[in-house]
Amino acid sequence: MSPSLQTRLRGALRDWSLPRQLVGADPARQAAESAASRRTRPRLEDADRVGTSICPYCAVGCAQLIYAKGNDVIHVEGDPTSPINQGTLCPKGAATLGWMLNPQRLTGVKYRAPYSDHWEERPLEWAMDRIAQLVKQTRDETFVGHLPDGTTANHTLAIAELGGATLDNEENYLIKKLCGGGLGMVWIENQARV
Amino acid sequence: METPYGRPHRPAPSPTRGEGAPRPSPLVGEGLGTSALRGVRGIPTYYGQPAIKAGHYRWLVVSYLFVGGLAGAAQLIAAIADLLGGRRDRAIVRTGRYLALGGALLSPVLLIKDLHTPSRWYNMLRIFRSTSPMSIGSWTLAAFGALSGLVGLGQALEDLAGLAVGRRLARLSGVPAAAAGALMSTYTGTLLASTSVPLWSTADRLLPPLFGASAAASATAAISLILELAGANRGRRRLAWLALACGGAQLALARATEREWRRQGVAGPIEREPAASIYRYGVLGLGAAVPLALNSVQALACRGWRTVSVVAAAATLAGGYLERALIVLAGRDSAGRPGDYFHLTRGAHGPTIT
Amino acid sequence: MIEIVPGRQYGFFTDTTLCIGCKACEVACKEWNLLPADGPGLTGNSYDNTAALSATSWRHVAFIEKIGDPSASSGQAPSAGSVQAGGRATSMPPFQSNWLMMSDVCKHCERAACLEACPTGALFRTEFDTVVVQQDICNGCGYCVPACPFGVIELDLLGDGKAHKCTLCYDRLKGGLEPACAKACPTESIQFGELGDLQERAGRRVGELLERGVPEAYLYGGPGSPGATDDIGPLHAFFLLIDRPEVYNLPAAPSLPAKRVRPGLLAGLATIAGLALAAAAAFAAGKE
Amino acid sequence: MPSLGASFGRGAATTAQWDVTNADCVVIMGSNMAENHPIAFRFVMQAKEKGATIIHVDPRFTRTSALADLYAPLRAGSDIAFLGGLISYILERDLWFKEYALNYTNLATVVEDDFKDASQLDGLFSGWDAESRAYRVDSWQYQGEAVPSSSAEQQAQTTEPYGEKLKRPSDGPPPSDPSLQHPNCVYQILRRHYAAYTPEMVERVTGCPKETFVKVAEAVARNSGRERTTAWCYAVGWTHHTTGVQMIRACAIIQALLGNIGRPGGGILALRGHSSIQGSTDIPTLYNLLPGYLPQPSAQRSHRTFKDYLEAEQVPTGWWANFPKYAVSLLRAWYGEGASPDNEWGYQWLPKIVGDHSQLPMMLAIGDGLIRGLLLIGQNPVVGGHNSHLIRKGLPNLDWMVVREIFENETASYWYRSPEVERGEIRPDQIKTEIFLMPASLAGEKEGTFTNTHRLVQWHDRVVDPPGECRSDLWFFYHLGRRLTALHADSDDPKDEPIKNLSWEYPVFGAHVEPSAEAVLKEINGYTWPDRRQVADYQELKDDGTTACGCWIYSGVFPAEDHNQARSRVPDAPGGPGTHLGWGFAWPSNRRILYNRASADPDGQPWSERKRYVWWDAEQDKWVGRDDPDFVADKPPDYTPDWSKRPTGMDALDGRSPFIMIADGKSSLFVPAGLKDGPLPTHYEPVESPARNPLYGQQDNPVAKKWERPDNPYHAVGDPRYPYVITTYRLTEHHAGGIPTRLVPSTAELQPEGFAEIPPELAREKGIANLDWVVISTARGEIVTRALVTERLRPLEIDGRRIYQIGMPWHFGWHGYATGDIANTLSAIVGDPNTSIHEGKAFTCDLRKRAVSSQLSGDAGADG
Repeated sequence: MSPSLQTRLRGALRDWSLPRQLVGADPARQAAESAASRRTRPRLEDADRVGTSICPYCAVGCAQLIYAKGNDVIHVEGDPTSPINQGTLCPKGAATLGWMLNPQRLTGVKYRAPYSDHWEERPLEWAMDRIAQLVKQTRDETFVGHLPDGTTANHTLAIAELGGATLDNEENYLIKKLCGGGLGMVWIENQARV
Repeated sequence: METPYGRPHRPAPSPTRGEGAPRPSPLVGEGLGTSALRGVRGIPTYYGQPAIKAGHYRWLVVSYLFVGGLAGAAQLIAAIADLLGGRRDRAIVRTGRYLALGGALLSPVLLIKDLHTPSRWYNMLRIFRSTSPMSIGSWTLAAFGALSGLVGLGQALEDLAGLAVGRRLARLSGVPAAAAGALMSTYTGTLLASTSVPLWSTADRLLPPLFGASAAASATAAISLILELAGANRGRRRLAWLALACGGAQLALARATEREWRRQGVAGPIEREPAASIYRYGVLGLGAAVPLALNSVQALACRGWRTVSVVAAAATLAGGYLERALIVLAGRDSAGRPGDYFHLTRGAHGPTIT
Repeated sequence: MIEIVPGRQYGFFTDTTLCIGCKACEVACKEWNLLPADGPGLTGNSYDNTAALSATSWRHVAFIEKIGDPSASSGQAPSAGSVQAGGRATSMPPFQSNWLMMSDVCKHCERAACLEACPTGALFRTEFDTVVVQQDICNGCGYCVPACPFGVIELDLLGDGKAHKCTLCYDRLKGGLEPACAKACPTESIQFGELGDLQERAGRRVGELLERGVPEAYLYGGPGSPGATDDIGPLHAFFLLIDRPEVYNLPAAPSLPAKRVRPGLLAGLATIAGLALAAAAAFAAGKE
Repeated sequence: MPSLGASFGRGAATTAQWDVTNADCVVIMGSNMAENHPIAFRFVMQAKEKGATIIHVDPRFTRTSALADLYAPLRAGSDIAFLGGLISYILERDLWFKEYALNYTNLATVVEDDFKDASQLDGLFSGWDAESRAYRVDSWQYQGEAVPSSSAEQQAQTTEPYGEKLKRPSDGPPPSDPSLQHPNCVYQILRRHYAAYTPEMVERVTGCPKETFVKVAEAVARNSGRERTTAWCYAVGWTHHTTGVQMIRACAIIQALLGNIGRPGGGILALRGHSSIQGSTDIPTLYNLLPGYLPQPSAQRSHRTFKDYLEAEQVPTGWWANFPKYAVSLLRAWYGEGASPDNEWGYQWLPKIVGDHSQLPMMLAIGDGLIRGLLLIGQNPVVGGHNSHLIRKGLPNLDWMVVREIFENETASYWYRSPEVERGEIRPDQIKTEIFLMPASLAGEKEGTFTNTHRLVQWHDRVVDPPGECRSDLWFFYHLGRRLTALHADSDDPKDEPIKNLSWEYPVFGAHVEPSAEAVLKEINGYTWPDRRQVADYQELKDDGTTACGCWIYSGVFPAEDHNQARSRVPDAPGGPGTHLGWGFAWPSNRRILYNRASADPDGQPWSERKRYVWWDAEQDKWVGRDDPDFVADKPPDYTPDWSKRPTGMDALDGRSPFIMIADGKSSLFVPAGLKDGPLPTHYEPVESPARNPLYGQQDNPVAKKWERPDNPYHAVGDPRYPYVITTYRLTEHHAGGIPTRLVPSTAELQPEGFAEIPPELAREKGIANLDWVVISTARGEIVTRALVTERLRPLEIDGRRIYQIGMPWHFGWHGYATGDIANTLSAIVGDPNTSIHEGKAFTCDLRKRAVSSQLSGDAGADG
């Protein structure tokens, strides 16, 4: 007799309701209760830490609690103490877990070479170096110190940055500081207008 | 933790452009107004969506209803013939008992095959619920199986070793086996009737008798068929009388059931083709009328003809199977008709509002 | 925060007049219970692309558009302007009206047809008086499916082949947490609590709505109300509706299948007895 | 939001979302609040439960309409006719809040004699220069006085510098006529300008039945005044028009006239669509702004030197007089040691703009090859941008493109999956672009702050590490900056000075070498220089280089070394003040309702017990209440400036001036400066309209930003080829470009496919059945989608003609479980003159049933 079958049968015997029923347990309730039912607990109790977070979708700013075990998020739900959402979430906010754990998420850098018809996986550090070179090269080639009328411009019109309304304020700050204050880019925009 | 995201996303693939699957169009053609509020017999439905679920029962269950019922009735007939019949009826008794044993062995196979987690078949005997025909049936089948085993064992001892003890064992266990058999041949009607499916639930007091009668008819037919084929039917006329009784009851009950369906306004599924023709020609004609005619000839003529019996028996068996199939499959159709269900559940004076 | 104590009755009161049809309940349910998507695709039935409760959709928001004939929504005559505006209403009866939305869910019946039909005891009544399928027991016989008068429970034929439906978040209740859908619901259309309190609150709400000009408001599944007929109710998940039950795909007066067991069996056995006598006669007569 | 800025002084929501609960009437217009901000809509429902009247004005009957008491249908883009009608109704029936409006708005102020309004010039204002297609704003000024714009943001926006004027604001209060008799006082101008906006005209222009319009007007008026307040909520249903700014302006006029600004249950709640869209305007990734609404230096204005810049942008009176402190502190924060008085604090290192560098022209510049490198950070222009076909045809001209996303999006994959590729218009082997698709991380995997729609800055923790090589954008730009600084370290080219001098030292932590967001937030808050003590508030900022501050309005978010107010999570208990000052940080100074000085009457006492909020406490000699007073804490209500001293800054505002960011402290019903398309909202038809403008000869916004060219054609008025009005929108079930929700099964299945909503009457005319495949086309492109035939859309009688509107969600694309053609293939690149926001809410199109046999012409194709 295979061990799996043994364990199954042992389980079946432990969960056998008839004897309990015969000694008077309610066949709709206790007599029918299974081992799993006796065991079950909410998985939030497995979390080893809970972080405070803000819903990443719209601008209402619902507070969320992120439950994690090890480095895995195990659930995301509304923060009941928030005066904005008081624990509730909309369908998007309620899907935050599905977004974070989505198997289709990008987890590595994809690179498409000029005239290529496919993506290639490339190391993150390589991509960072390459992007820095491209930024410098394009800036060097297109930087305008003064306009024809002599006005100082100190800008480049050849590099653009687009996006930011979904980013943290700190991220936007570094973007504006580096691209505007450091590189002289003027094409800096985000979803605020769309 | 198992996340659903590893599992396939599985909406019905939306049709590729241009091949939009035809779907009820709630608005266009119906003019202004709220389609969702439109319905049959003045009762609205929700976009014609089913209000209840049909369940998955198909051929395995149909076959079980037929085989289980037949086996049960066969055991019963065997027992009666054993107790009341004479020496000439031993063949009927033997055939009935082996048929019952065969059915008792085949039934659980059909049922377990129909489970969607068959490895857990044993949970059918985990508990007893008097509210569940499925539970009643499981225990009945278990008992019937065990007893039929004893009966069969006894019969075998008698047949093969000519031991008298076998005969006693068979007769002793034959009586409770027959009782279980009686339940076997009828509870399946209740199994269907104790659901929310309009076609089944409206005939709650008719399906069990109908199934019982047609089980008895099928059993009688099966016995006589076997005997005829074995060329040893010395009980032809008695079986013919029995067949007449069962067939008559079956026909009457079938008509009564049909009337009830019409009265309650849920007969739609058996009024549309091909169900209607199968019912009229297959179930009533082939399954009941034909055997009735042939058997009454044999009964009244005070003699029988082998071919006539064979034809009558075959027709009965075919009709009996068709009857189960029709009722089970038409039930699926019935469950998909919110109009029928809402008509049925409209309440004494309709809903207490608006 | 509701205190959740074993031995007390808990349930849902879904007040459709507060529902904004956002479907947060559907998503919160799937994310908590880790259910896969099973949508039927674009149905064309208003914004309802879930269509029905299923083995892997335990909340379903129904959408019924009634903009076209304002008279149907409230008995109010359409305003002069509404006729001009393509025959649609412009002034709404108070509370959700011309576009009905309702979050359907398992009713956790007082007498549950699925539980009474279940031969294995997989379906059982918990210490919170809710009805749950125990996944370690169910063998997928599927008899609970046609038994349910509300078309709720279903076998997961694409998945594990077992019966599934709303558990009223049994695991969460065990941990003292309210069910995922009720917690997520932005507008308190889905209210979780002790059944008694909910019924009281619901009664008050109906009265209040009648005062505020919603004469159609009534409870579905409350004690003695539509949906709670034939000992099925009171439903532990009940609803405040403002149109006929059928509009929301709910039966007005469902019946309890189990009540058909005894009479059916007796009638069947009687018939058999009769036929047995006939057989007896046939054999007795046949003896020489 | 220049509209709110120009009217009240700050371009942001004036109130907190939860305050809507206190409203007696809520008007939702230009927003589908229940669908797109369901959680904010809770407060509308709570108000409704307390008896408030809920009104929804919208082209479509939506889930918001279903919960409203009143639904007013109107033709997309006709909002100003409706709102102008309300203004007229309120003025002509004398329903406005006298004591409030007379004291707190410029209603009595007298405007230049030569000013002419649209009613006099058939849709134009005085100062129109047909040559430059722009206004000279001299005639819009207060009589004999040049009025600086209410906020620097708009000054940078106005086309023309003001004409030479005799008088500056510090010379005395603007001329006014409290009797309101002067023909050119704002009151009389308003009445004149809106006289034609009668209920009958409203019905003619908008299609809204006049009975319904009057019901709305009565409800709003009835629920305003001392005892009651009305709140308005709007979203992109107003901004996405060539007249978007003026729609919001019209609402501002109504709210100011009715006394609903700065008071509990009142205000204008701008509902924004992305998690930090308010933050990305405050700390702008926008071309024309520096953090804190300081204007980006422009080559087109007198910004040659820092001195010029300050002179041009500093407003002498009101709070903006502090402008130099904020500018110098910002430069110190950016260039640290490098900034000194001798080099204008590094001012010259800031790039100067030379025109409109917003998203719309950006897409054209990409196609034209001007832009060679593109950094796309969490945005998907192929779906969210306008005239998507033009964008997809333009992208191949880039040398390189970086896309940072959670999932591969349509912009990253256009080169091998777009319909242009299907049709052979684009071939990968002809595209030179180097493309980097980089995995980003989400809140919960990175720490930082979002600023929500009501200016509330809230911190989110880093709970887990991001998966694989996913990194925060903070990480990306920090390390990109490190590399670039290194690459330029030993350059002596003057053009590299800014990057060499950029102060780029932030502590890092963890295996990923993640920069500390806390450190960045501390810099944003500001600290003293050089000893780096956190400043408690922007009042500590100086213009002598002794303070550094990344964004002055955020000062106070990190007021002490270890006090991160954005992470504070202390809500008020039930029955408490209900302003939740312990929860997060709302700029400025943790204020929840802006202009709350107006919640008290001119003498500083509450207008009513019911609406008590902030008031003057004579004992303590200061303003007290449930919120941080938006006023000088100890300036008594009866304070009047001593004009002999030519007072500047706040000294020039009297004790009855709640709008401290505006030069004269009063709300601008009439906006003399700061808006390019007029001092008053005027109904113009959308650039693409089936109807002539029934009100004026001037058809559409005369200064609307148009880029008409072969690849971006517009439809002529009433073009019979494009007879239907189309409006695009979002659904509850999806988010923006759809990438976050189309790939998540639990949301994707709820709206699994693109569709267009079509009224049954039109469907019947076209023989279209529900779920049929239909083709929608404009001169820009053609798409195929499913028909959702619904009575929620209704035909409207416009000027005696029946006009059909169809609606289409714009979330869909070819990636994910929920797919569909890209609605923005239909829209055009055309924008509002003040903000360059596109007109996606109202344009025209054609509709036909798709023959099953015909060629696929659309955009979609589902994931395998």
